[in-house]
Order: sequence, then structure tokens, then C-alpha cells
Amino acid sequence: MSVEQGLFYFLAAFSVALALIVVLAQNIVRAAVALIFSFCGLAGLYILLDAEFLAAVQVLIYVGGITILLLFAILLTSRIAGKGVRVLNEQKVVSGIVAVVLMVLLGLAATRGFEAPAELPKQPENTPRIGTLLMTTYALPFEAVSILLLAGMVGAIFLARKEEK
Amino acid sequence: MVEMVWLVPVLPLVGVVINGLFGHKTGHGAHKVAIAATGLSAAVALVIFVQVVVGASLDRDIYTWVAAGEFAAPIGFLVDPLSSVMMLVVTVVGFLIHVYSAGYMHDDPGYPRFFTYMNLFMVSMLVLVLANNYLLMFLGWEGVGLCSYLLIGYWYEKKSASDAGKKAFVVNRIGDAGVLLAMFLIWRTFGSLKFTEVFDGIGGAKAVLMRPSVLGLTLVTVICLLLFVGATGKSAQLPLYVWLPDAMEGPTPVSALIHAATMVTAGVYMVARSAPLFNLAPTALLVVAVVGAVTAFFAATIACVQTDIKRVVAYSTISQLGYMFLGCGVGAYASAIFHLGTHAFFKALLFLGCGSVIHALSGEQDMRRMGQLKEKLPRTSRTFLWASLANAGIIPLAGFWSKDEILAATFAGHHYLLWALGSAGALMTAFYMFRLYYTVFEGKNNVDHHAAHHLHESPPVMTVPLLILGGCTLVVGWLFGFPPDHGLYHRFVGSVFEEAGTAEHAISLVLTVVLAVVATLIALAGIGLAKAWYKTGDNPAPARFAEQFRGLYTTVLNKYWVDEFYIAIFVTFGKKVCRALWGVDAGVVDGAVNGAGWLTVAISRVSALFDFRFVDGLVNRIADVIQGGSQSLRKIQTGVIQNYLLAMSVAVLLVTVIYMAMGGGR
Amino acid sequence: MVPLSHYLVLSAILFGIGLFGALSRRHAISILMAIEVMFNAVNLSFIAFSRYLPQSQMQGHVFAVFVIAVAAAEAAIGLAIVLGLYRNFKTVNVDEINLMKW
Amino acid sequence: MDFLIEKATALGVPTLLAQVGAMLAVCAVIILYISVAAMFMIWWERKISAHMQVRLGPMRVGGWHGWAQSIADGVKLLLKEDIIPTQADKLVFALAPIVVFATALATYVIVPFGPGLMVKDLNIGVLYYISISSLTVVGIIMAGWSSNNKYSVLGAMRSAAQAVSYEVPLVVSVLGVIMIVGSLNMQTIVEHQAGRWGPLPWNWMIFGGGLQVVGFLCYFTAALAECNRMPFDIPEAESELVAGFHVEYSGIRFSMFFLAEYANMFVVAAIAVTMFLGGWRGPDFVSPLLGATLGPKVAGVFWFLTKSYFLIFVMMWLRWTLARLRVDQLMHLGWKVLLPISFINLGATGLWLVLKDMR
Repeated sequence: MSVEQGLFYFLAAFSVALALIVVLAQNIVRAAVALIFSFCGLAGLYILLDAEFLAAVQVLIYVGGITILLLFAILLTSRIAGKGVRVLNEQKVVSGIVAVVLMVLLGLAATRGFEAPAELPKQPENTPRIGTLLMTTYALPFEAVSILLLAGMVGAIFLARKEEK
Repeated sequence: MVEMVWLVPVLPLVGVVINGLFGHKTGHGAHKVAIAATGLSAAVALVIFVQVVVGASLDRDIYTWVAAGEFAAPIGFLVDPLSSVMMLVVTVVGFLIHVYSAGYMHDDPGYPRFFTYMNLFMVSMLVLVLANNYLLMFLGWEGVGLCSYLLIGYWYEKKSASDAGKKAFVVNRIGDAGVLLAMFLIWRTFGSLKFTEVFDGIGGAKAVLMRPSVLGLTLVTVICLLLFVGATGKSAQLPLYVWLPDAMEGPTPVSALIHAATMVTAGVYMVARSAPLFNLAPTALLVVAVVGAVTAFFAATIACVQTDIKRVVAYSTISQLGYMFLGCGVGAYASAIFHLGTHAFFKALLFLGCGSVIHALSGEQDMRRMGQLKEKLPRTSRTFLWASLANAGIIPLAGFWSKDEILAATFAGHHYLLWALGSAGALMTAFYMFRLYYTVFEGKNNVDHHAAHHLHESPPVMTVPLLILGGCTLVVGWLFGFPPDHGLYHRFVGSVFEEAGTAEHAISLVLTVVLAVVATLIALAGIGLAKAWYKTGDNPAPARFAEQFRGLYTTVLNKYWVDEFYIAIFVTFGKKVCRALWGVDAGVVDGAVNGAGWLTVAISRVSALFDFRFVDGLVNRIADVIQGGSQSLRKIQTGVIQNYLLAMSVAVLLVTVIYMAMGGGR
Repeated sequence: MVPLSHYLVLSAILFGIGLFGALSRRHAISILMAIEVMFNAVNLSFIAFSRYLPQSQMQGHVFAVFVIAVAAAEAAIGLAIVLGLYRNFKTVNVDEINLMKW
Repeated sequence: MDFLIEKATALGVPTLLAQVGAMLAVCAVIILYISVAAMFMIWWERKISAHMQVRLGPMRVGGWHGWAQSIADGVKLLLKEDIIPTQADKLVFALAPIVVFATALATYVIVPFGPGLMVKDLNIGVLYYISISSLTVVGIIMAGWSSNNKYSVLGAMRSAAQAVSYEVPLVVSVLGVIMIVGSLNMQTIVEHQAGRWGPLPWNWMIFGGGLQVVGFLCYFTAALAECNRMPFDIPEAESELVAGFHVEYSGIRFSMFFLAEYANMFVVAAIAVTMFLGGWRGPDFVSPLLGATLGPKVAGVFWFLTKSYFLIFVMMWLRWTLARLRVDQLMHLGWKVLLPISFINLGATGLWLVLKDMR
């Protein structure tokens, strides 16, 4: 088993375990912390996939940005003593079944679907390539996303602002 | 200069941006921006048109809009005689109507909003016309639909207006679904949505196209019929015409621009644009022709009895659109587009005239409260007269040439029945137009007094466009249409459809003349009848006529109860079901109670005992079933998001299961 | 070399976990977190595909970038909404917030 | 590090073992360096602050100017009892300092101490630094929240807000340099600053290299905020929050936070030097003595450390010069002053590049 495979299985197990903590943890802050580390594990997987740019972006945006916001909101809305409260709603069984079945189906599709080439195709260097794509083929979606972000920012400000009386 | 065609839609877009974002700044100067934008784009369009006449053309992709896998849809423009004619008509008429609106809307609070919508409409319509692939055309198609919705409901504080807007939107959705499906099929068949590639690919894909797919119809027929469904929605043909009369709730310039001149003709344009496909599908062509002719006749009958001045013109529009589709259906695409152009002018003129009248009478729309306005509104009445003559198809005005060509082509195509329908429609067209004209501008003066005493001719900003449009109405017909089938226009646009492999029915000169004379006589007859009945305004004949054929009259007056029919079928149905359930429930439960009561009374009657117990039990059971059912039904809406989410994911799951069961993902 | 299917299976598992969380956590923020997990699962499969399939010249990366951007917007809005909820309902358990029912 | 691996494999060590060994070795070196340097910096800071206030500072321990003071402190901290509040979330509480320290450690990977002298020459170097450094705040929040103390929670939230706000101008101000160089690789950036600029011997980014003075100032300010230095130290403002997020920490965990803070100071300075001040470039005066292979390296390290420690000195200097900002002032500065300025700088740089390409 090569180093790469070892790393892959380790990171995979790591991310999955932490993701499970995220959805099952009794205490929400722990869930958030687990989320952070699971993101880091995924970043490691991205590096295994020669996507170092995205790995960095992953850490920067998800860990440095989104989860910080999440933690922030948690600190603003909930207390530390998260013991004893019911964290799952009453439809957990059904949804669990649904999730598992979907998982299995997707897994089947993945295993029997696509045949990857024997050796990895040559890949251009990450950052410049992504930049070129964003500026040429995907310029329009890029603009759309930026506008979306702008709208999101405005909306967030508007929603979070205390309505002045 | 042809390369600059992108300017034509972009200029109004600039207007949209300025008025839309800085409307509070432009305020009552908004019309300056809007008019400048449309005017410039009209100028560019004119230049390009001239160049196209000289022989230039363009089919260029500017930008790859959608690229997903092997699916790619460019943002590209196609400039050929057909699209250039459309472009010219849209821009010129649009420009004039913008000018007119500056006067008509001058004291409206939402001034910038109005002009933003109008410009946005111009943008969408030009995109629709100039697009070089179906997807981009569909973008414009939806855009004009949106603008029509916004503008019909422009006075949104008026419930009738907002309802009419919604109605138009919903009805159009039906047609749009057709267009979408057609696009899917086209994509699957040709692997492209670009007009050129699709039409060039026809030869290769003929085998596939001719293969029977649904109900024994060939694939191409299905595609064409689906496209035509969209056309009926957008161009207000049977059975989807119901939204157009209600659309008159919008401001009159809107009715003129969108619901007479440009948007409603989009369907015709699409059919003509897809001529190569339609030519392969005679069945579809026949359907188009029949629907067109029937609509032409049907709408004309309704127009004969309407009393709302704008609705008369609206039904007349529907009828004229019917003629256009009739033209397409019999393969006379060029004539259809010609009629589209002329109709754009004189129908816009009619609407603007109506607007001017309504404006003068401070909002009065019922033509029974008008009359003898000829002296008060000289310019309006004169141009209105021209337009009426044109619409009635009197030589040498615009309407005559185009409509007559269509009818002639129908005759030459041996569709004698359709020709008869069309001619009957023409008769009524002449009749209702002059019924309108005489009751409004001559006849008896029924204007109520407080409307009468500030009765005034509209300001020049409104009448000048009227005069210009009137001038066009007078000249375009014989200028481009003479001699029939060989005039400037036909030599220009005809080429497109010859490439499309349209079967032109040779038509002898004699026949042409004969038909022309017949048509003129028919029109004159209609005018004569209208004159006899409405010139003086106190002729009892119409009333007597109505008395004689009361049933027919009321039917037509109520527009054949189509709206009621639709409402009964599609709207009330749901309510009906619920009420039925409730009724059963109540009835059964009560029955149960009473049954129980009778049971106690008739305890001695052994003979009846079994009977009642049986009834009782049965009844109770039914009641329980129904109650349980309704209870569980209303439980569905819990208000908890995650339940909905769960339902969604279950659905996704099912789709995945089915997909993989059908061997997908392998 | 790790076969593509392994990455896809992993992504499927993460997606399922996230879906379960989104379906059955009560705390609004936990639901957001679960959704983020689902986003990441999707990103993983995007990147895996664009690594293993030769014809995709790293287009998957671009899509992943878009996903991340959208996720950021989604998180910001979602948290603003959560704060609003907390302000108005004094709770952030979505199954206690069901005004929109029959 | 690759160098080490080569050597090891050359000696017949299996690859995996060699890699792991090299990693461990490098980690050990870095940790050693961090702790020693940090102790030195602590002592230095105390001396500087003392002298700025016309005091002497630590004089006793170790004889000459109390140089061993912080060693003694370190020993004391290591020997102290490690207290965990009963109401704390034990796991997170224990994890937090490790996260903070580990991130501080990880950022050293891409610090180019000299020509070829860096742990791993990532080609996304700068981005790597930015993303890793953004992890620190996670640890801070964990610490603040888990110790279940209102001061620490407040400190953590302040710190989170501050970090998220100042991340943006930090990145944007660095972008100018990245645009000019056209690469994220640290060594490439340093290489790009080679040569002369007119009469001056430096072609640094803040000079001829890219005229990034504004960018440099923005970066430096934002970086101060990133590592919670005065005047941006409201997360641990002694006078308001006792000690902010690490008020409940003691003993070795506390010392981890402490070390991490100083480690961050150094990395920030090092990045600034690399991006704006020509990195390890400087007159090579030792090659005559040490030969062409070793000489440049030594000179590079010398210049690099000199520049970095000068910047660190500036930080300490600022600490005793400026007053602490209020929270709202902080946000105002971050969003309404720094961010616009750095964007203007970015745009100007882009324009400049375009014009340069034109002629």
C-alpha cells in the first residue's frame, strides 16, 4: 500500500468520522469544531488530487470564513450547557433510512459507472488554469456569482440589522 | 455597420439601466432617456436594414452563453431579410410609441418605471428577433412575456389590472412549455439550436424527422406543433387567446406596442423563422392554417359586438393575427410577414387613436358614451379613419395588399373553405372597424357632460406619431406590395423562404385581380352595412337584428363563454372537489346521527331494525373514512421545513432508483 | 493510485451523512453545517472527476470554486436568518418554528 | 526537506521512513527555533518596553541584562500546575492551544529563510500562508468558548470578528505583489525582486519592484490585527477582558498560546519581508569567507533575519506608541479605511501593469 493510498484511507476515515460527529454531536460547538477538522481532512484529500489551490481556498473560505461565522452565530444564540437537549427531530429514523439508501445508490452508481483512465492524465498547473477558465469560458457565471455574493451581503446586512423603532 | 447590430438591443438596455437604477434621479425626464435610446437604436436599425437591402447579411456568435458538455448555446445575432424587416418594424413603431407615451403618461406617478419596462421590452423583443439560435430567441420570448406581464399590471393598485397581468402570464406559460419541449426535441435531433445548423442539418436528419414518433405523427410534425403551441400562446390564437382582451387593462401605449404591433407577432415570426421545419410537416401547416382562419373568423365575430373601444381593437388584433397564421399555414410566409409589418403600423395607429380618444374623454372607454368627436379631435379622427380603412383592406392602403395576398395564396393553395372563412372574416372586419369609427367619431353625441366640457385634441407629442404612422399606413402597402408577389418587399424577403424550400403556388394575374376585386367588394359591403346602421347613430336596425338572433347575439357578446368555460374547468375544479368532499362529509355524518335517532325510535320495529342498523353502520363507516382521509390530507402541510425537505429527498431517491433500474449510470 | 470510484464512494458517504443531518437536526445552525458537509461532498466528486477524466481540463475546479462562493453567500444569509429567528422566536430549533401550517 | 530526503534515501533508508523522518526532523528544528526565538523576543520586548519607559526591565536573571529571564519564565510555566476549569468543555479546552500552536508552526513551512532554504517550496506559498493563518482564530474561539468564561467568550468573539474583518484587506493588499510577480511561489517572489532600481541597490517591491508602499502599509496594519498586537489587541485587552480568550489558561497550555503569538509575529514579519522587502536579498559579504555554496545561504539568512527582526522591533515600538482601538473604531478602520485603500492599490497596480505592457 503506497503512501498515497494510506493517506487517502486515513483522511477519508478522518473526514467521515468527523462528519458523523457533526451530525450526531450532542453539543453544537463540538459539532462545529468537528466540522472544521473534517474540512481540513477534505483539504488534504484535495491535495492528494493535485488540487492544492482548492485545498488552500477550502481552508481559507470554509475554515477561516464560514465556520467562523457559524461559531460566531452559535456563540450569539446558544449556551455552553448543551447537555440533555434532544438534537434530532422525530423524523430521524425515516431520514436516516433515506440517507443510507441514497448513499448506497450513489455508491453503486460510482462503482459501476465511470471507468477512469489507467494512468492519470497530465494536469496543467492549478492556479493559472483556474484563473484563465474563470476569465474566459466561465466569465458569465463568474459575474453572476459575484453579483450573488453582493446580493447575499446586502441581504445579510438587512436581515441581521435590528429593526429600528 | 452590420457588425454593429448588437447596438440595436444594447442601446435600449442602456436606457433600462439608467431609468431602472437612477429612476429617482431622471424622474419626469425619464422619457428623454428612453426615447433617445430607442431612437438611436431605430436609426442603427435603419442603416443596417438599408445595408441588408443592398445585400449584406450576418450570422455571428458574440459570446458562448451556455457551455455544458457538448451542449453549447451562443449569444449570437442573425441578420437576414426576415430578421431585418422585423427589427425595423419593432424599432420604428417602438420609437413612435415611446414618443407618444411621453404625452400619454405625462402625469403618471410611475413615469420612470413605465419607461424602464418599455425599454426592457424593446431589448427583449429585439433579442427575440435578432437571435441566431432557439435558446436566445426563447430568452427574448420570455423577456417580452415578462415585460407584458409587468406592463399589463402596470397600474397594479387596480385589481383587474394585476389579475389581467397574472392571467396573461399563466396562459403564456402553457405556450412556453410547448416551445421548451420543441427545443428539447430539436436539440436531440440536430444536436444544435442554431437556426443555420438546424436548417442545414435537415437534409441529414430527414430519416429521423420523418419517423413516426407520437400518435403516428412524424417527429418534425411534433416539433412544429409544439412550436405552434407556443405561438398560439404568445400570439393569442385559439384556444389560448383569452389573455389578450384582458391585457387591455394596461396603458394604451402598451396595448399598441406589445399587444398589437410587436410581441403578439412573435409567434408568427417564430413560425416563419422555422419555415424549413414546417415545410416538412404538411399536417402542422394545415393545423396552423385552420387555427389561423378559425381564429380570424371567430375573433371578428366577437369584435362585432364589443362595446369597449379597446377591446374591439384587441379582438381585431387577434383576428388579424389569425390571418397571418393562415398565411404561414398556406405557405405564404412572405405575405404573412408583410401583413405583420403593415398590421404593426395600422394597428398601432388604431390603438394610439383609441388612446387619444380615451385621453380626450378623460378615461372613458365605452364607445356607447362617445360620438361626434370628429370636430373635436380632427387629427385623431382622420388618422383613425385611415387605419380603419387599412384594417378593412381598402385599396390602396396597407392592409389591403397584405391581407389580400394571404387570401389569394389561400385560394391558390386550393384551401377554398379557409378562403371562405377568411373572406367572411374580412367582411366582418370592415363592418366592426366602421361600426367603431362611426359610433365614436360620428353618429349621436352620447358624451356625458363633465367629460365633454374639457374635451380636447391631444397634444402634438401624441398626434405627430399618429400622423407619421398614418403616413406609413397610406404608403407602405403599395410602395412595397405592388405588384403582388413581385413587389420590392417580396423580392427582398421572399428569398429567405425560397431557400427554406417553400412551395409557392403559382397564381395567375387574372386570378389575382379577380380575388382583389372580390376582396374589395366584400370590404365595401361591410363598410356599407356599418354606415347604414351606425352613421346616424339612431338607426334601430342593429337592435332589431340583435333581437332577431338573441341567442347568437348573447353568445357572441359573452365571447362564446370561453373564459367561463376555462374558469369552470381549470380554476373551479379544485374548489369543487373540496366542496364535494365537505358536502359528502356533512351529509353523511348528519345521516348517521339521524339514523341513530330513528334507530332508538323504531326499536320495536324489528322488521326495520336490521335495515337501520345496516344503514347506520354503513353511513358511519363512510363518514369515518372521509374524515380520516381529510384529516390525513391536511396533515401534509406541517409547516416544518424539514418535512418538506424529507419529501423532496424521497422524491430524489425515487428518481434515482428509477433511473438506475432503467440501467442508467452504467 | 487510488481509483476514482473510491473518491466517489467517499463523496457519496459524506453526502448521505450531510443529508441525514440536514433532515434530522433540530438546531438551525446544525442544519447549515450539515448542508456545508453536503457541499463538500459535491466538491470532492467535482475535483475527483476533473482529476481523473482527461477531457475535463480542470473545469471541475472551477465549479468547485463556484460552489464554495455560493456556500459562503448561503452561510452569511443563513446565519443572518438564524439571528432573526432567535430574535423573534427565542429559539433556533426549526421544528418548533412552524407558523406556516394549515 | 527534499534535500534531507535525498540524503537519507541515498544512505539506503526506505522512502517512507525517510519522508517521515525528514518531517519529524524539520518539525523539531522549527519548534526549537520558535521557542528559542520566542523567548528571545519576549525578553527583547520587555527590554524595549522598559527602555521606552525609561526603565531597565529584567536585569537580574542570568547576569548580563537578565538575558535568561524568559528562560526562567518558561521553566516556571512548564513546571506550573495545569488547571482546567470544572465547567469547561474539557476536550475543546485541551485542543484549543494545540490548534493555535500547530497553525503557527505550520506557517513556517513556506518561510524562505534563504536561497533554497525553506521547508517546502509550495507553488501556492502565499495562499498557503493566508489560509493556514486563518486557522488561528479557530483555536482562539475554541479556547474562548470552551473555558466557559464571559471574558474569554467576549475576547474570542472580538478576535473572530477582528480576524475575519482584517483577513480581507490583508489578502487584497498582498494581491498587488502577486499580480506583479505572477506567481504565488515565495522563492519566485524573492527572485523577482533581484536587480537594482536606478541608483538604489534594491529592486524591492516597495521600491522599483512594484512601488507597493501602500500595499506594504496596508499589509502591515492588517497583519498587526491578525496577530492581535497593539493597537489591535482588544481580544486580550488586559484592562477590559482581564486577558481575553486565554484568561482561564495556565501552565504549559498558556505558554503554547504565548509562544504561538510570538511565532505569529515572526511569520508575519517574515512574510512582509519576503513580499515587500526583497526577502533574503542583500549584499553578499560572506561568500569570500565561506565559499560559493554556503556563503550566499548564510548571507541570505542573515539579511532575512535582520529585516524580519527589524519589523518585529517596529511592532513592539508601535505597542508603546499607539493606544488601543475601540471595537467600533477597529471595524471602521478595517472595513472603511484599510479595505478601500487596498482595493485602490490593487486597481492602481493593475493599471500600472497594463500600461507597462502597452509600451
